[in-house]
Amino acid sequence: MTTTKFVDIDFSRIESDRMRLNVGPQHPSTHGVLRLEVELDGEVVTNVIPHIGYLHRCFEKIAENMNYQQVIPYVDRMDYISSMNNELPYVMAVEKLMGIKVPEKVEYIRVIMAELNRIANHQIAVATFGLDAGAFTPFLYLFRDREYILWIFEKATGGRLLFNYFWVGGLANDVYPTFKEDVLNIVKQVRKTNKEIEELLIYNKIFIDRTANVGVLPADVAINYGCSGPVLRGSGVPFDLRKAEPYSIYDRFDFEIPVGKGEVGTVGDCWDRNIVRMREMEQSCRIIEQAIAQMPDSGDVQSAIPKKVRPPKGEVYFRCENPKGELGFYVISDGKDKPYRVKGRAPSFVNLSVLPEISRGYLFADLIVILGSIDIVLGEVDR
Amino acid sequence: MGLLDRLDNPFETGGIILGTLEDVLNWGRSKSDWYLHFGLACCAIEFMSMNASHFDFMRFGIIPRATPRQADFIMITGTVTLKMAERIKVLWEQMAEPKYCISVGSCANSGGPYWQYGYHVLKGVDRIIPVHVYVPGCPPRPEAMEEGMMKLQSLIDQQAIFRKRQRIAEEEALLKNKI
Amino acid sequence: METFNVFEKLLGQNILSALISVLLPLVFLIIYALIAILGELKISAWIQERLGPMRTGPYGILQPLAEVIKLIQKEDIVPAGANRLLFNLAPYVIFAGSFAGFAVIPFTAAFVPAEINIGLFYVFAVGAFAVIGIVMGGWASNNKYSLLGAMRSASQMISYEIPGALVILSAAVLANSLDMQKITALQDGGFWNWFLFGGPGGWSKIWILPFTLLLSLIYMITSLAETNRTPFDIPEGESELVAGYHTEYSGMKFAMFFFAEYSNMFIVAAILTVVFLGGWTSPFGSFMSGYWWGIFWFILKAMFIVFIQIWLRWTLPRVRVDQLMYLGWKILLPFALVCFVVISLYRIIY
Amino acid sequence: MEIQEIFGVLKEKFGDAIIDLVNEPPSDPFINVVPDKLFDICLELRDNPEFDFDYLMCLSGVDYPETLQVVYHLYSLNKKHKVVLKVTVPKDNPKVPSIERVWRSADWHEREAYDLFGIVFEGHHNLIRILLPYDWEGHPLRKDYKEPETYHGIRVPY
Amino acid sequence: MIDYFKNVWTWFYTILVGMKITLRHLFAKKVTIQYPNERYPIPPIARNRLQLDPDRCNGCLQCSRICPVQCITVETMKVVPDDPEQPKMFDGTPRKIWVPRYDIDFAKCCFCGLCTTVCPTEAIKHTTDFEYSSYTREGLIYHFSAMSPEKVEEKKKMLAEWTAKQKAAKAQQEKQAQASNEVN
Repeated sequence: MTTTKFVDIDFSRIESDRMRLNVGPQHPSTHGVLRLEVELDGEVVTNVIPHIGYLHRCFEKIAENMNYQQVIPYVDRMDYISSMNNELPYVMAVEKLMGIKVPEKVEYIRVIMAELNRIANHQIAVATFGLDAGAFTPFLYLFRDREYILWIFEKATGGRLLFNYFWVGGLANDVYPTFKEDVLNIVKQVRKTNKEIEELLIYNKIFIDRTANVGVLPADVAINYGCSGPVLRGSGVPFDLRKAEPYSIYDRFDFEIPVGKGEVGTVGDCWDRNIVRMREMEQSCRIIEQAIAQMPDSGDVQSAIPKKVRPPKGEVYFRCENPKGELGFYVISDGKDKPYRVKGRAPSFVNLSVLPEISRGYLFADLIVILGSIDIVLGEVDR
Repeated sequence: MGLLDRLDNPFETGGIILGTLEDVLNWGRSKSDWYLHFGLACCAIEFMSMNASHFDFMRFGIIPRATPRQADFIMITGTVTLKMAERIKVLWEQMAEPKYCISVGSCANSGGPYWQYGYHVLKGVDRIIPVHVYVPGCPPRPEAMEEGMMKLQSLIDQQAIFRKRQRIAEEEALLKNKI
Repeated sequence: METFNVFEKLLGQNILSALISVLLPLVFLIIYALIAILGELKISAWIQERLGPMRTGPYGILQPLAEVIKLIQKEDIVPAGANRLLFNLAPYVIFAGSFAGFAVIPFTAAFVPAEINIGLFYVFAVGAFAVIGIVMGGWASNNKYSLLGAMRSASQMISYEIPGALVILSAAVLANSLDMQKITALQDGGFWNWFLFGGPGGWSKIWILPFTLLLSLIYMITSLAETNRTPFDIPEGESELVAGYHTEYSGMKFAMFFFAEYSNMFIVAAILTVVFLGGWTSPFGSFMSGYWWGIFWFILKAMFIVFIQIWLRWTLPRVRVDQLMYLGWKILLPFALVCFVVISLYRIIY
Repeated sequence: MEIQEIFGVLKEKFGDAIIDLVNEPPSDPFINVVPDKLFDICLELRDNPEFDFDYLMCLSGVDYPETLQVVYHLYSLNKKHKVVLKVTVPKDNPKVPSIERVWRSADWHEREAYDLFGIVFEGHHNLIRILLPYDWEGHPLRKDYKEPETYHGIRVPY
Repeated sequence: MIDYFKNVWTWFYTILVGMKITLRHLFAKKVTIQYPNERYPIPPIARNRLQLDPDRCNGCLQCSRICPVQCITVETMKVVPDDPEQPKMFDGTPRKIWVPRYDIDFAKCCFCGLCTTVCPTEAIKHTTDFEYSSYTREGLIYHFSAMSPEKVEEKKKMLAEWTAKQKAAKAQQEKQAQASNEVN
């Protein structure tokens, strides 16, 4: 089935009233409390104005009033879908300021946890994307698998969603004895379900027609808007911080960077962004398998935790590859117990700003799909 | 309302009829609650988990509705900010009676982790709308939300429908005496 | 088998038999709708590896009843700025439209509420009633989402009437009749006599067998579109238009929309059953055939179609407005036209 | 390119507009810049093929006791080098030229800095609040900010 | 034209593939845990409701200090050395500090687990109990102190007397010292 991009039609000659539609803050598919002011010409979107801030929880102000250890629970609550990945850059920024070298085992556990959480995050992203396109069943299959990952998290850390597990210099506690087997089982399960999802949803012709050639984001626009993560890679730019500037121990693993190739449509359309997430799950599985094989059995995960977290005067910007993109923490220390300033560079915040650019000229139904393909979390957009 | 009063009198055997009718009506309302498809923050993710296969919220007869007009109860799942507060109030007013509210998680209960320095956070959703059940947790486990739901169902089961004012007054008087 | 109306035969043509003929489908509709709602909940749950309602009666079978009891008690809201008359009227118009379709549905050889010789034509005409109700409701709600949903729905239903009508036309040509009882009676004598497999006749029907199969498929797709079911549920697509044309409806009026949707599902399933699956005839010739068995076969076949509708709903994503139109006008219509021509030729030759 | 080289080239081109280079590990090295010339410097950093800074990582405001500061973290996807620019403005007249036209990602970042710090970005096409409601008073991330008693009739403090 | 028919075929075929998968799941084993009757075994490490063992708490205030949300309110009181009761801790060591008030507000708690890690005597712990939703907000404030109000009053009085005595003794001492100074 062909899809016409409605931009090609000259609307200036057709005089019609524009309709202003408020989507959100309560709307089933705004992924939280985003409000979009949409200007419609019939069903064609002529302009979108995102209004954010409905979940502004004052993270940066609170961080100035907490000591370094106490900030971690709040960092969890920024991007609540991938908390492990949030803690990592913050903890590593403080470690860089203090010059702490964490033990080998800690690094491995951190990587495994972060990658597991990346899988969980992408599962939600693909699931809600399918939901936006109207497919309800894949949503539940993915959530079923995510539940198994959460059970591992709960067994290892005590929390299902918000962990407070990575501490400055180590971990809150060691993993449980059968951790390795459980993780390997999960990897197997994830692969099995992903194959099913590909048949049921990704390569379904209706789904392809809905998402291919929709919301095309060219590479140069994506870079200029500062997009990162699957949004940038979907446009064909092979940029991944785990490869570009390997932090932690990511240089020890063999994995690929999946990019959008325009298999069913144009490079950088919604389908490409989605397939990048699907393939990243597979790459995460590979990383986890390698990390499990290399992980040392013995070792104290708390040996490097400082008695008092009090970094010297200085400032550091540390960034990691969050599932959503580049998550950076800009930490300024004035030598006291509490950080002078913590700024979170949230990937969703930056990725969302490209929405008006790529949704102009498509149908209203496409706007929902485009928004779903960007995969935002409002907790991170508003902080 | 002479007839209703007579029916409600246990000595004229009407109490049984009305009581049974009341039970049936309450049963209908408590077993078929439709919630407003609405999530705010972290708790909404656990809320989604609860709808998923492992916990299956639909076992309680609960179906998501996207529009407040058709919803019976709202779950405030997450932090309510001041910008959002007025919207929630509007949503609540749009819902059709009888309606209920469950406040899920620390943020909705009292501002949670943000109660001290959160200049833009509403410290408890009960400042703007009435709350029937408070579910603690940050975020609560899906089972905890289900437990809160069961609490709400037992609340609905005991609600008075006939001679409402009189009975509410009696209950209040009883409560006062106790205190 | 001889066809007649059992109540008219027993009581004579009077007001009482007419009343019974009207009320019986209504009772059936209500019972069916409750079962279908439960089926929708349960089948969707099983497909998703869940259990569905479990705590309302044994295995949750009383769930639809609880819902009805609840909906009766809900407050009836008319939004400010809505057109009060049209807003209140719309659900009844839709329900009346879908219920009127039951008038010509032959449940068994011995019972059809109103036996008229243009039954198929009548069902189609009455089915278009729903569009009026939806547009009324959508416009009167004074809500942008409702209006968008109503407009989408109107365009969708009107464009899908055309391939649907072509399918019915082909069937009428094949059967030489528009009377639903006659069409059913023609297919008596086993499943190989169904119009799905080319209808009654000798080996020459092999020539049209692929075309009748295709026609039934086309009708299945159009029926989904006409009842606003996934993948064509864009008028009430939850992720886009909140709840579409019934966004502002609450309580009993919403229940009317709900009932109308399920009764529409049954009507299209019934048409499909009558036209292609042999209606009340037994699939095994004279085995298990008769007036009473007729009811069983008819409802079984119709329910199977309803099951397929539910099954599809929980499998597929939703199509987009322009794709819907593309599918209707550029795929279904040419295919239906080709089938129609072939079948007409076949009728002329044989 | 190393930070020293970048500093050298920039100093040669812009002279006094580039104040100094601060390099004290473990902090990231940064270059202090005069606000007036910021736009030209950024354009140079983006368009000069030697620099090729096509990616604005982060733009953050910082409130120091006397001054307000805007920090720009730049990165080049091709050359894989980065640079940090800092602009310091007085508190009573916090005006910084907008670089929204250089990197579009600065658009929302600048609105956020305006919202939370009250730094005015001159030349921004739509400088309004982004996170807080449009009728909010004050800029909360300043150290001397006091939270309001009520907002639209709702009590704010616990 | 070929593309057209190919498109139509892929439509049809992928729909059939999807239907096959959902049909398989229709008869698959269901994963639902029927919560009030069946329960998922919660690991002991899980962070749910906090529980204080008043016997173990030595009133060091570390938990309330580390708590990011300040949801733990602790009041402490010195134990008078000549208390006739001779209070003991869980392991038999003499108790130095009374804890007349130990309140946790679960409407604020963020379940981060920091308080349990800093506690030197493992008095405060996360339990696996999560079923404590309430009809009122006050119902979420838990009072963990083992002391009855009467006992608190009694101990307060005792402490006041003791401090007064100490003060008096101190004053006397000072007086004596002054006197001795003056003598010198």
